[in-house]
Amino acid sequence: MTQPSYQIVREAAVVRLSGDFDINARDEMRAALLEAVRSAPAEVVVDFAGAAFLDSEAMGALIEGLNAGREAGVPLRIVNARGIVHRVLDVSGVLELFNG
Amino acid sequence: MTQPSYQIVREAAVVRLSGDFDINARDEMRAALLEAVRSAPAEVVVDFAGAAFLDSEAMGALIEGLNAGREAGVPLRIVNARGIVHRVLDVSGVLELFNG
Amino acid sequence: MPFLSAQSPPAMTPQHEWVLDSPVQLRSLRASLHEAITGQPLPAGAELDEIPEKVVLVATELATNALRHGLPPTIVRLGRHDNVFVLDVADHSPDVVPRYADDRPPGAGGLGLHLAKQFALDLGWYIEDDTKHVWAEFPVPS
Amino acid sequence: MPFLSAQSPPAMTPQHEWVLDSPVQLRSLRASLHEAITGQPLPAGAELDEIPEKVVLVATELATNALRHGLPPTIVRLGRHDNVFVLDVADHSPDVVPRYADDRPPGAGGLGLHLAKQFALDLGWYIEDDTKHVWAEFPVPS
Ligand SMILES: Nc1ncnc2c1ncn2[C@@H]1O[C@H](COP(=O)(O)OP(=O)(O)O)[C@@H](O)[C@H]1O
Ligand SMILES: Nc1ncnc2c1ncn2[C@@H]1O[C@H](COP(=O)(O)OP(=O)(O)O)[C@@H](O)[C@H]1O
Repeated sequence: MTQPSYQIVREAAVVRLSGDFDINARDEMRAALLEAVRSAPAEVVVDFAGAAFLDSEAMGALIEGLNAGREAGVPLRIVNARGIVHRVLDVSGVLELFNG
Repeated sequence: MTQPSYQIVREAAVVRLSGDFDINARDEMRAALLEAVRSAPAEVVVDFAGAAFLDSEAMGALIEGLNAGREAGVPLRIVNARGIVHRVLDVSGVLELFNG
Repeated sequence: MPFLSAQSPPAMTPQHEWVLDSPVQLRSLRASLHEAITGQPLPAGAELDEIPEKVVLVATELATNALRHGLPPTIVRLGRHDNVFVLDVADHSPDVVPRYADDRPPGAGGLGLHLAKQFALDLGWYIEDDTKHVWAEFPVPS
Repeated sequence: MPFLSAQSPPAMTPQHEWVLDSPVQLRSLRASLHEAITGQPLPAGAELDEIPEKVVLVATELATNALRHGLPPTIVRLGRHDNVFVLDVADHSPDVVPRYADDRPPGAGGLGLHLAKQFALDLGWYIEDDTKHVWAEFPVPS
């Protein structure tokens, strides 16, 4: 793992999330992920840099996005999950579903 | 910042880095970044998830990539920088240059 | 583990109470809960910062359940008993009980109580008259 | 701050020494330095984990400078004096001195010594015979 390596993924789509993600955000979050998947990118990067909160309902939307991606052959990756958002994704096994 | 918001960036390029980035990696790292910039994406996401070490020489390559992106009108973003890699980027002001 | 144990309530005097009728109130519940906890006389320290976040997450999970699966109003209470924070979320559907989802496919929900279980010290529920209470305990770091 | 202060060397008995002729050896220098530091009898704790990483970064910066701007061989020494780790990097170009880069545009280098300064407790250099030493000190958490 110390030898440097480089992977370039062209034509990715980035979904940049900011704010609190709970049941109120679920439908819009799902819509954003599905829109990104539908644009048929090489992969979807879900960027949580601006996300301060994430609950099980919002994770439901995330998993729906992941499922849609699997059907379309589009991998989804989670980046920049920090603090409580990272713990929630990790403890629930969702991080592994995405980046595993 | 609590109201959720969504930004979808299509046709991004992701440069995924793994390993130790020091003077030995500098040329290859610059080449990878320039290749990503040259593919004329909407933005370049530089993903440090797999990077364990970064020194000032490798940061030099990063800044050269950033400069090339500025000339080409392609923004670069850093994601998943953690631990010592995050500190080095932060303390040197480079993180701000990228994501500011 | 399909059923949460139906345990007797932890002794506590509620110090804060919030009444919710709609999920849009969850956001202000979180802000207000966070303030209530960090406003307590507590020792400083890094570990401590995780407690308010855990309480806020579990409160969101339990209140969402009460709003979705129970009848309004949903009443959220926070109290403290010795070195323990007690969170109690009440709804008015004593006939439907919380249970851990066991075999749902990913995306079909059922993560909430599992998450709450992981973030709380202890989790349980009980019925009192026409009210169902789901409660969670959290350590007050010393 | 254009010049590093030319200070007298901190008293220390070197406990480890590495000789480098080429930048490709930097990677094994890091692994071996990290092992040398974490192998020391030190109190456990989160803050502690940062010290080996800082030493490893500063050693990489100073050794890279010695290899690029000095004459080989580059000699890296690690020692300990009371509650301080002392890192000493020697090269054989006493006539060229390390100086903080002041006004280079981004991408033109000159970040190394600034970074080293930020990660070390103290940073300095001195000449002894035909050898230039650049040294850095780090706290040993107690
Ligand atoms: N307050 C409640 N009132 C009634 N049923 C509940 C309550 N909380 C949870 N449940 C039941 O427990 C199940 C699991 O809850 P949970 O793990 O939060 O997943 P979800 O709410 O996404 O289905 C729910 O589907 C529901 O049947
Ligand atoms: N060991 C050394 N021997 C001679 N000159 C040095 C040495 N270390 C640093 N310098 C001088 O100090 C300058 C600043 O060093 P540094 O901040 O590490 O940036 P860089 O090495 O990228 O130029 C160098 O450009 C060089 O002129």
